[in-house]
Amino acid sequence: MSFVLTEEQESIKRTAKSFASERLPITNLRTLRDTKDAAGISHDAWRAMADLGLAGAAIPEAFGGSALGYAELGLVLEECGRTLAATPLVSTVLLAANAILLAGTDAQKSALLPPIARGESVVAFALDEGARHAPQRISTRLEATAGGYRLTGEKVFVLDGHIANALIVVARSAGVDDAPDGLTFVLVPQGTPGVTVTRTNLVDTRNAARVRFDNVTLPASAVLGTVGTARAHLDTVLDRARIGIAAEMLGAIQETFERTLAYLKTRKQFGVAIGSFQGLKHRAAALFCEIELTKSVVMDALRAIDENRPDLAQLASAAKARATDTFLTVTAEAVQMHGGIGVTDDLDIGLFLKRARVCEMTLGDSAYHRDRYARLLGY
Amino acid sequence: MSFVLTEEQESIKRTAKSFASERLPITNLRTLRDTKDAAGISHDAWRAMADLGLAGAAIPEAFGGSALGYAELGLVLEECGRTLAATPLVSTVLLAANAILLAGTDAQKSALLPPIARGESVVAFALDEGARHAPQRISTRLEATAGGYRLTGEKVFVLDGHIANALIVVARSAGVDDAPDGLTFVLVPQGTPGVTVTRTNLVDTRNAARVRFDNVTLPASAVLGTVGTARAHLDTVLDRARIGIAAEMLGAIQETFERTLAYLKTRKQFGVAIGSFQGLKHRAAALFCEIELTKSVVMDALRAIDENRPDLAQLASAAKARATDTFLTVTAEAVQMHGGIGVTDDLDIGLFLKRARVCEMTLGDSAYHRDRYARLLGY
Amino acid sequence: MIDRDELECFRGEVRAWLEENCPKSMRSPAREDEDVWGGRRATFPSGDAKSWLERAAAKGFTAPTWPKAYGGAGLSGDEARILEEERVRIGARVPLKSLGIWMLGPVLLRFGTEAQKVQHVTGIARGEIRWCQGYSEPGAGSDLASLSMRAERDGDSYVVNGQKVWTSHADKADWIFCLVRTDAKAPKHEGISFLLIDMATKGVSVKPITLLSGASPFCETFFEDVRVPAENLVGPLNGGWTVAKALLDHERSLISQIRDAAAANEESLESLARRYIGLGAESGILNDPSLRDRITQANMDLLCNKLTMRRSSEARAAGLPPGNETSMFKLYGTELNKRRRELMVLIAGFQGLGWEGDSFSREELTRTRDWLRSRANSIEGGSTEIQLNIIAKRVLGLPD
Amino acid sequence: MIDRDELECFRGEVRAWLEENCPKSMRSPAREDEDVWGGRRATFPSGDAKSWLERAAAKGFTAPTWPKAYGGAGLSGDEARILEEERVRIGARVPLKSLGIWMLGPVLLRFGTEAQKVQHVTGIARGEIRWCQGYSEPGAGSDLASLSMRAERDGDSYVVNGQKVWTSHADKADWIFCLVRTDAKAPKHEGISFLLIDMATKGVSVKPITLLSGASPFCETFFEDVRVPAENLVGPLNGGWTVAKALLDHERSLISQIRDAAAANEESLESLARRYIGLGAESGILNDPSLRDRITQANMDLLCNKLTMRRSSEARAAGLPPGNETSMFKLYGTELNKRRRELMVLIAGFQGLGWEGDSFSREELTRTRDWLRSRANSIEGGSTEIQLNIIAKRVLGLPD
Repeated sequence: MSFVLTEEQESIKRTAKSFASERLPITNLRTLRDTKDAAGISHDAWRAMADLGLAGAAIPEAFGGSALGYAELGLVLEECGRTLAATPLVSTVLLAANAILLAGTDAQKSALLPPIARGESVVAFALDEGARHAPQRISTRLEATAGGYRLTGEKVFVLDGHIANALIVVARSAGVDDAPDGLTFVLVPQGTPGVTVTRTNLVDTRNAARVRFDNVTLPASAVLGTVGTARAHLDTVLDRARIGIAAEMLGAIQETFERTLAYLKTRKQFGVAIGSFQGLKHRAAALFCEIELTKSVVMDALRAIDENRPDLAQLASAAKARATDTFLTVTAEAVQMHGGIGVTDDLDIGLFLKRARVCEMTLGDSAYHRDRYARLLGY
Repeated sequence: MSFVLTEEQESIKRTAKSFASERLPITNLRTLRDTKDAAGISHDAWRAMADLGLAGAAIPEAFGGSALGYAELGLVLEECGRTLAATPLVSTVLLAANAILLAGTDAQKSALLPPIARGESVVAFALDEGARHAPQRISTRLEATAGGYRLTGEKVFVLDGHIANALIVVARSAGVDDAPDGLTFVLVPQGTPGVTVTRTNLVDTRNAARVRFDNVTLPASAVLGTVGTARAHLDTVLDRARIGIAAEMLGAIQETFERTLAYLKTRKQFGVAIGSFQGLKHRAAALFCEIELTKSVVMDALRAIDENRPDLAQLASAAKARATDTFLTVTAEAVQMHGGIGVTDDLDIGLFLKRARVCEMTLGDSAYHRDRYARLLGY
Repeated sequence: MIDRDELECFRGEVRAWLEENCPKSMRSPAREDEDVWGGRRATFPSGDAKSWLERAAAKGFTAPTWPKAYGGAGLSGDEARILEEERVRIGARVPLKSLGIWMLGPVLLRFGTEAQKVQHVTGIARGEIRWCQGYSEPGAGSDLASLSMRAERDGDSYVVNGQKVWTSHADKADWIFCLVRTDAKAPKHEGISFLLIDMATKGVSVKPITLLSGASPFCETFFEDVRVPAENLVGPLNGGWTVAKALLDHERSLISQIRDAAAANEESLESLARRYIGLGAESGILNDPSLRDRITQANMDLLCNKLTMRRSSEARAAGLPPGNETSMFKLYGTELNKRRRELMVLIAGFQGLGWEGDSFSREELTRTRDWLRSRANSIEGGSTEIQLNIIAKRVLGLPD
Repeated sequence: MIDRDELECFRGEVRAWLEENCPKSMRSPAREDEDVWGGRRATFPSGDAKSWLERAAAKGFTAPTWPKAYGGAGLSGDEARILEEERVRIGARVPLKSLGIWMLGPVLLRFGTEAQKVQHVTGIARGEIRWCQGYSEPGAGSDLASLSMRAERDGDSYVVNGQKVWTSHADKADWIFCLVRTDAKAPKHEGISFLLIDMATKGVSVKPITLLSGASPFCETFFEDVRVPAENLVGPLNGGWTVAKALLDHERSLISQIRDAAAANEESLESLARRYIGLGAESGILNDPSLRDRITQANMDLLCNKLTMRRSSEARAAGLPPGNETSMFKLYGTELNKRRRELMVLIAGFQGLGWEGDSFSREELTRTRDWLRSRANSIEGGSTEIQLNIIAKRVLGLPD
């Protein structure tokens, strides 16, 4: 385990950086937003990214991936975070691919993973049902029928749900609403009768949807792996995604901070650069420390996935909570330090502020993860 | 209800200020501490204070008090807070006198209150039993016997317990340990057989004791008012004392801040007064706002006692929590801004830091009062 | 005691007048799009709104404490307070919202010539002319005095060139009051003048600003060889900074008042939390201890802030010299409002993240936009950093 | 790979040497009063402690990476790390605590003359001379370079007059390394020299300082016409600031290391909380949600800080250029430690408030004193404010 990037990692970072800045700059997100683009994503750019092996970074070579590992995928996420790139990395590569990889049969892996790695398939992960992240509270029902299953319920905040070729739904096949066991991953292809997908327009232009299942009929093969065994994998799937989002946030945090520093050095008031005021200097220096700490915990958490470490859950919660808090603080300070133009839509800095709020709510806010961390430590 | 001091109040404030600075300056506390004074209090000064009518400020004239009211008593507490004066104001005037006033019979009031107002009697209030304030958790038992009662249990953090002429003990006469009802105030005179008083030396030289009751035999007349009815008065007694302590803290806060401001204006580093550094300026200005807010809530809470307002409990919790947090913040900043000499015992500033910690724990810390405030508002 | 009787008698008169003149439909809170701002191009949400303004203006009740000669009602402070209490008692809307009344009028009454008072103050009180403010510039935000829009004397006029930003409602206003540089060589505070400009003058153009929260009342306003009659100068030439500061004090207290008024009508944080998060069946307390703690802290701080504002106004009423509380209220009020809006969004969870569309209620979308809008509170009208500077210097006396 | 084999071979030798030479009684953590500091008036808690120092010093293991010629063992960085790992593995105490080893030695090896190295470095490594530091003065704290203790040349000597404060253990030290002003007219950083002074010289006197937490190792040290041989100057005349800065870097990383080491042996916050507060019978979580949240935040921040220190040391090991991390670690480490100590006191409730006496356990009293002592962490060794200045300037490149 090393915090120092290898030459290969440096090269991946450079590739990701130039790809993101050329193909997915912030202007790309603005265009998608201002043209009210129906997909909310540039499919061409995503396929090009896949061609570079970046979509399959965490997928084994046997299933068409490039098997780079999470330390490497983290670098890609970081660079995408810097440009607020609209990609299905979180929904498809972090959440869905991991659910398939951990719970699916070999046949399912062979069928579903290669198209993901090629950038051809977007698969969304439908989990939450209430107003906030609560992975233990699932009431979407999966009931056995003569020929297969029937699915009923409603999911919210399904990332990329509106463009997904398929959904992996966390459904309850047994037990009461908040029972820990009795959960199943089921695959629901796009266009299945009874499925209603409604895109939700979020404040940061992140792509998400609300999905209703009205007595949806599914074949027996729709179940990923075995019925009722999803719980064994759910935490791992979520933790990998939480760490991935933390890496994305880390990139956005650094970008926000660097832009703010540049502004502090050039904006003049009272005849001097505002960065010469000690009030602002001290706040900038304090932010620097917070960011350095964030970087360390995110890097370590990514490596913990690669090394299959037993403290993965703790690190995931520590990384998600820390990245969230730092992102919120840094963007709030960035807007304030930019003054008037900081609150205009013309400047990009506000887009990061909005993204921070949405990332906060994704897969558990800081309070959720502090609570979880404490439980993991037994108090 | 007015936040503007009347002429009479201004006069009381001036009297209290000159009394505190002449008779009970901080050097007085230092002497008591450094000589390991057995009483930890200057009885002469206390009697002189009573002669000025300040000990009986909240006691009706019928029972020998000066009946000035809490708005006025608050000013006295504030000035005593500025000099960290060692007085039995909290133990005797706020806690014990109120318990007697609210729960006692007329005969008990006539017997007990006048000596308090004259500064001749120190009465302590023995409530807490565990490691933190928990007024609902009382396991000290009061059992009826043939001729009266038997008291058994142990109390901690009894303010002025080691010098008290009598103790008012909150005892359980019925019910399990944390039942809300079944509480009784009993009067235990100094020297009663079976009572063991051990002085506890606190970090801020505040006077307190640990008191054990081993099968203490008490006459029937030891009960204040009626057995089992203490709960009706306990909250009011505690809230009055909480508000009083908040007033004491307010004085200490202002003193600490004024000393720090003076230091910022005179201490030179890098060729200029350190108060000219914007980093420190902004922090000082932020403290100023916190202090102003503290002042308002403390003043209003004191008036709420005088006016018998229904939102007393809420205001007491708001005032105690706010004064505690501001006191902690201001003293921490004061020590830091004073730099090296701020952490020496030579300078008084550290004494305020210590006092803040003890006041925090007295009658509920901020988290306790935030929880209580939320419950009172029904969430 | 006689005074008090007289005041109560006045209260009776006001009550009767309101009862008679305030249309029933005007006795409910106005939505933002129902506000009446007056002006040459005034729009009214209803006929009632129009006649309510006309009646109030005729009585001078749009600007109660201003002299009757300039369209006011000539009321004393106590009388004006009673009028306000009675208005609030029946839930009557303010007949006219106006920067002219809140900010420019008091300053013109103090610094303006007789001709300016007659021309402008009366128009303001009647709601005939709508004003906007031209202070900030792209290069002059916190350091307002470094402004560079210049006005050069040419015969009976000044010729104005430059740009202003954050001119609220400039696209709807009739006139603008501006700070302009009239002496480029003087020290920066001493070369500034206060000038009134008719927006209809040739060379004035306006461009709206989109904020994080979406469309906004703010604009950029450009001036290209705009000719302004010399009599539109308020106060002495190059003496505009004194006028400007007097006006800024009004602005600061205004911003915190508006926030408080807005907050007063809103659902409490705990009520929102009960809806979105819920109470524990057994514990009876909110199912998120961390958020509960933050909500309580915000509630307590709001209480302390309110009490402090009351304390300050009681002190002023008692004739005590005013401190520099406006800076504190601006600073603390806006920071509190930011925290509060953030908590409202947090409480709503996923439903607090909506930008548009049917997945979110109108109320939820408004809440999210209000949160974003609140981010500007600690910047506009003198940033939090500027207020901290002011407190450190003027209140605490810390050295420069 | 050969390197690695060689290192493992070295590990074996070290392991054997430790096994043979480190007395059994020295293989448990030392209480503070059992520390061995050496010096002319050295005291030892036991005979074992004395022989452990003698054996380690004879082998050069008191200062493993220093050249053998000056009392070190001449080890490479990797070898020294292995020695440290093996020492920690068997729980052996550090044979000698020494400001000379941690701070002065490295600086003398870099800036000292051959004669100085022979005389002083060797004495340090052997634990024969105990050093203290004379940097701060009453008027020169954060602004260290404004120091005024002066040294004037007189023949072969300097005559020193002035006062130092915060001279730890000055009452027990044999020598002191001082910053003195040797040119009063030069710009403040350019008139400072680095001087070694024997505390036994006539005119040196010492007065201990009592802290908030009680007695302390700190002293005030006074110099009245103290004659110091000119050869005790380290580095060039008036070039002491460069030497001083090199030494300050050592001090900063030292302070955070000491804190971390102290924290590592301590009971965890949650364990303390379980004892004093307890877990809910049904919920299984701590009975104080607010404190639980703060404890968790502190635990997470501690984790992040540890990972950051590891990241920094890995980067250095990989040969990456060092950043200015010492400032960050000093700042963050001390702030974390303050929070941690405060939480420990808070958790203990009333039992965290004791100063002395039987109502409190020894452990409780220590905890309270440690909390008070920690208040100085963010002031000593360059205050938090100074570290923020350094980061803003050197790391972020913000203008002066």
